[in-house]
Amino acid sequence: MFFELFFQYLVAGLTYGTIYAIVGIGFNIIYNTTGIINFAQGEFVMLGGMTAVTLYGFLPLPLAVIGAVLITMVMGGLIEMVFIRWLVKPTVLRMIIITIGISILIREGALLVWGEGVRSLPYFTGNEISALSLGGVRLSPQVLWSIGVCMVIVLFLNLFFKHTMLGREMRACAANRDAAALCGIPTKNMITLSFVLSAGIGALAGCVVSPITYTQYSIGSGLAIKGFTVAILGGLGNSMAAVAAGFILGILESFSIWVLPTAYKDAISIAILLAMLFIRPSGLFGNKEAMRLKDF
Amino acid sequence: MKILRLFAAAIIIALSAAPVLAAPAIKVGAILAVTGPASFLGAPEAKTLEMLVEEINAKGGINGSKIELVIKDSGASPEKAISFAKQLIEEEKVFAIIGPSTTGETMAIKNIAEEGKTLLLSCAAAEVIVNPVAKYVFKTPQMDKHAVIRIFQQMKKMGITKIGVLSSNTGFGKAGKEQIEKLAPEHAIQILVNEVYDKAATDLTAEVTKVKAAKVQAIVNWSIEPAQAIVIKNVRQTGMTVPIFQSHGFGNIGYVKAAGAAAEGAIFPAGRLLVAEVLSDKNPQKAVLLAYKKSYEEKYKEDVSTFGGHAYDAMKILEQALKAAGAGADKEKVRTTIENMKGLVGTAGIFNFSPADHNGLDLNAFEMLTVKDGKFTVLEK
Amino acid sequence: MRTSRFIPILALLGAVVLVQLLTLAGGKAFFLTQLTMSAYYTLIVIGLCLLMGFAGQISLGHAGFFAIGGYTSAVLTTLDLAAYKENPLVAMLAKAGVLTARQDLYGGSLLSVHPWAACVVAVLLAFVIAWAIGIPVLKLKGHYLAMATLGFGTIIYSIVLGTQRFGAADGISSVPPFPLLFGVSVSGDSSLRVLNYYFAWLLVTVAMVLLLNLISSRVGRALRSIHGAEDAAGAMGVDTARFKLSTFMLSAVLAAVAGVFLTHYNGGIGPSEASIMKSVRYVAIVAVGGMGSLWGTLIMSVVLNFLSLRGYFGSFDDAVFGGILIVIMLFAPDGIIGADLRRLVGKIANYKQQNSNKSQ
Amino acid sequence: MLRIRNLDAGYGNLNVLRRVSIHVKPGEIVTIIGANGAGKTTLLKTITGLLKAQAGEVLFNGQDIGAMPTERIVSGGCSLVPEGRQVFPAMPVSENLLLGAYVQFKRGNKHEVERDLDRVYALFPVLKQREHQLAGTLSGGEQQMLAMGRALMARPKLIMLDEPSMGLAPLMVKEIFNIIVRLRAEGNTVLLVEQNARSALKIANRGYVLETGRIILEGEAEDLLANRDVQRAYLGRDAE
Repeated sequence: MFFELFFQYLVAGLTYGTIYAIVGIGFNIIYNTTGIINFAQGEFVMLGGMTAVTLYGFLPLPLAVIGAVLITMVMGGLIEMVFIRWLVKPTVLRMIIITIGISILIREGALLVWGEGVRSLPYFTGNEISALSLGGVRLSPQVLWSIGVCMVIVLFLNLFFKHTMLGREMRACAANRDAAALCGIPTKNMITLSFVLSAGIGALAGCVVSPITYTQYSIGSGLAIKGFTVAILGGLGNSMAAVAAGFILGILESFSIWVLPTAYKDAISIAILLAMLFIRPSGLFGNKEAMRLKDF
Repeated sequence: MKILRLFAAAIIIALSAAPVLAAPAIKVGAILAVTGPASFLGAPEAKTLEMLVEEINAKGGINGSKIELVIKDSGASPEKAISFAKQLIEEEKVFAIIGPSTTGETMAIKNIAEEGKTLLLSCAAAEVIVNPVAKYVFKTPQMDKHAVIRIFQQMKKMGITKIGVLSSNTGFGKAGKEQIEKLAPEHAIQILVNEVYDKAATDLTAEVTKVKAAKVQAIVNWSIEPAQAIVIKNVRQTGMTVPIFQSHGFGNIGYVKAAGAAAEGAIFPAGRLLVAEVLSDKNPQKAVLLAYKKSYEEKYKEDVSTFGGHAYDAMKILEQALKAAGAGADKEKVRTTIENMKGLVGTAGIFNFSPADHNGLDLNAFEMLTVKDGKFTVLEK
Repeated sequence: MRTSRFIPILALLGAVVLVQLLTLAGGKAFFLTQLTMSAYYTLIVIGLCLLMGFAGQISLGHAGFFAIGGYTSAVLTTLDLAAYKENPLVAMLAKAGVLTARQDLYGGSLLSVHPWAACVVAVLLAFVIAWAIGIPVLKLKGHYLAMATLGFGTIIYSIVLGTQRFGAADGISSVPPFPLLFGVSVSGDSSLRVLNYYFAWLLVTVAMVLLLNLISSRVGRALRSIHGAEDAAGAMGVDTARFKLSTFMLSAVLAAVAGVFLTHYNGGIGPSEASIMKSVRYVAIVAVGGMGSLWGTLIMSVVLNFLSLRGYFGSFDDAVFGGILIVIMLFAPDGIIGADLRRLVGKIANYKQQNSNKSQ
Repeated sequence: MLRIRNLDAGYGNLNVLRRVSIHVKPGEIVTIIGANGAGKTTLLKTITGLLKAQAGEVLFNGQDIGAMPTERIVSGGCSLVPEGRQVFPAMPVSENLLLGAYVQFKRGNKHEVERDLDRVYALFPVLKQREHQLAGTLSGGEQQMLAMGRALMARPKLIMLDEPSMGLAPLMVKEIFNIIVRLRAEGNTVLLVEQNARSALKIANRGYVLETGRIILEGEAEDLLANRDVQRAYLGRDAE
């Protein structure tokens, strides 16, 4: 019984972890190319989920998901072009405030468009009660889907950034924007692209986790705080580390429930974040070397 | 000096621009959480009120006076509710206030309504609103304790004595949890696990695992957020087959849709609005329920929810009292009329008010429902 | 120099009196309710303005300090210690006047902490927490600072929401009035509305005098240098860490004071006062008033809070503040009131500099 | 090839350059010497569009590039090797060079990139040895070579170097200057900004002296070397 419970909590932790991790990755992509923490990242997740549910009304599921991801990518690009592209050397403070404003506007806009109702996509495979049983430990197939999608995203990003010219250009832009411009790389387009990419990843996350968590106009900010925590825990800018940190945070939260009342679950995870910021701002997996050789 | 004069002129113009009352209409204020964390309450409430007032005015109003509805969106913030309550009472001089949607807001303005001698018909559930009784404060939703008692009675029938309780960290969850804790001993129910989760929780497997480990015979979940659909899914996914009891907050078909197959067999107490069609024709509520359901769903193209029903009842009570008290009746007279109102058929049940009971509903207001094939249905006894 | 600083203060007092007289003449005395509430929110916002505009430190958790003040006072003054009357400590406190017996609305008698004592405890608590949090937090910069303060706010919010003693989601209601002098008290009682209005604005005026003196002092110049270039300020021998910390603590205390009095004025407090959206609102107001422009912030705070509290924005309340944030930060990052003034000052400074260059 | 007239530039309200006029003809090495803070780097940043000019005009091959974004100026054939090398530290040498060829990729000269790469490796054999090493781990001199190689990958018509000798060992400085001479021999045009005035003037055709944002002196390199004022102000230090 003890081991069964242990693994059940572990599975619960993995479920939380993947959700946090995917949001965290989205933060990192934009942070890397622009040095901006996009406080509206959670809203991309919400937009993806909501759009997919709407499209699912008249399209088969895979098309609805693809459509939602594409639409959200366009939204991400538009947001960058309208609000950010033309700013001349904005300060960090200004960028923080602008992205917070964007997040509020998207949220209120979603409330207008979709109302306050709760929606979800159907389970990709199986249904609400189906679960895979592994020696007494049970987990929903959708959890596997989200872990799988998370892994695919990480793999894709690694390939993209390490082995494609476009990926290298984005990394160059991230490492040193002036130097990238001196190579003739259109840095502004790279920044737009980073918004498009992270919007797409956010939207995909929103679709995959929607059967588990449901979507509602207001879920963005809660997810953003967790994603943010994970991004910083792992070390800003490092996607692999964000995934690892996501799992660590998810599992910690899950096991904290085993022993503690759950009312303070969020407070606990944020306290961990604060402690991290105070003691080791470079993150769990970051080190000074890595901060210098900033990489994905 | 010239600037000062301009400034003064500007302020005077601004102040006098406030709308002037033209017709002898009856002003009714409403403070509802149309947006914000409790929008699932406030939004259908606001829609219901707008619809009802339109209907009443189309029929020529009450005793010849039209109703003028002033809805204020509080976003579930008590400080705004306070500001709005003062505005409605002092400036708009409303006859009555319907709402607020949440207990916290209602408690924040209970004294203001009392001091301003203005009727307050709350759409929030907690017992503290009407206990201790405040002269001018009424509420329309059923009592949490009645819901809990109905659940415990059902458990007795099913031979359940050991339960796990989950609730969300909202006013609704808190009130239910308190009643469960209070009433369990007298019904010989033992609470083995008692957990509160965050209202914005996205997955509750860990909480559910804790319940599973305690080997309970049934689970009671008390919340109104999406989390209640998540709980029910996670319970089934972890392979537990024990009965799941939900609160009357489960009375929203959206959550049943969201929980899909997992919702099958969930048992919960609720007003009869959700099962209006399948009620026996002898049931006195059937006609009222069907009428509300039909007009709401036609007008707004969305499923009716019990929360909108609370606003419906509030407006109906006010309408009845105004009619009975006659044209030109003052607030005090209408208040007494409500206090002595008996047998008013509403969506939540049949209201029998008294000076000591400002809710007027009893255990019978609830029907035990269950989910079958994705639809609400009356639980077979 | 000194007189020029007093003129705006006198103008503020004049405006306060003028508005009261106008509302009286216009028969709109009830506007004072929202103006009083706005005054308390203004207390937080001008403190935050000092922190953001002069020390260059963002805080996305200031609603947390407001909540610390408000909730501490609410808990202590609604706590019923009547059952522990025999306890020697309780008896001693009661004798010292820290505890006071009163009746609740329904005739029950309570023995709870005197509002003055509760206020002192609340402010001290905010002071200590701001100190303890400030030391590590203010070492951080940029996003890390924003995130840390946001985290602090979230923790306070979830504690408030998760704790039975704080009324969880319902908050705390029936908080007693806060007695001032001569039978006047801070409370929502409509007969005391005018006096409450003056008291709240007196508090704001005192805070303004304090802050204006601070920014024109040596400390103030140091603060401005932090905003400009922290490293340079450090090199000039300014102890930036200490100044940042004391500004942070000062703004936290102002927020807590606002929390205490608004809670007594409203007769209660709810978790929405601790929410992140509230903190974001305060930042929005500072942004639109002009970072580092205390007067601009004060004016915008009154306007925006008043409109919001009167429900003019309807269901778009949050959206309005979000929109303001974006528009201001995109087109007028110096704020709309502060911008022109500061551009002017900048031009004069530039002109002077050029002249002195020429003379060299 | 490059002609600058009455250029004013600076940061915000701060004016750094005042009415600067210079020109560079094809096939020559032109050097700009001046003390720290004279505005040399500001000048190069303004030419490449990293800073916007406040007044004056910048003509490159007769085209006004004053309002163009950096990447278009670079595409047009005007490359800068920035001060402090600014290589991409987390990427291997080969990727740094490939990024330098971005302009070539965009022009559609994909197959020529391979040849350019070989040319750069021939010019800097040490880079070939370090091909797969992360750029951040190279020595200062190697990074300087990489930065120059990266700029060359774009096949620039004009290559501008900002303090290439800064922080390097004397032997390495010598090698870098040798390479600059070789670049001219291969038909490149070079605009060299240096604090190390003597070495720069030795290899340059012409030179300008920049002092507190103004050009105070210009002329043939040997004339400047012989100029007493220049000797006192800029060459004294290393006139051992």
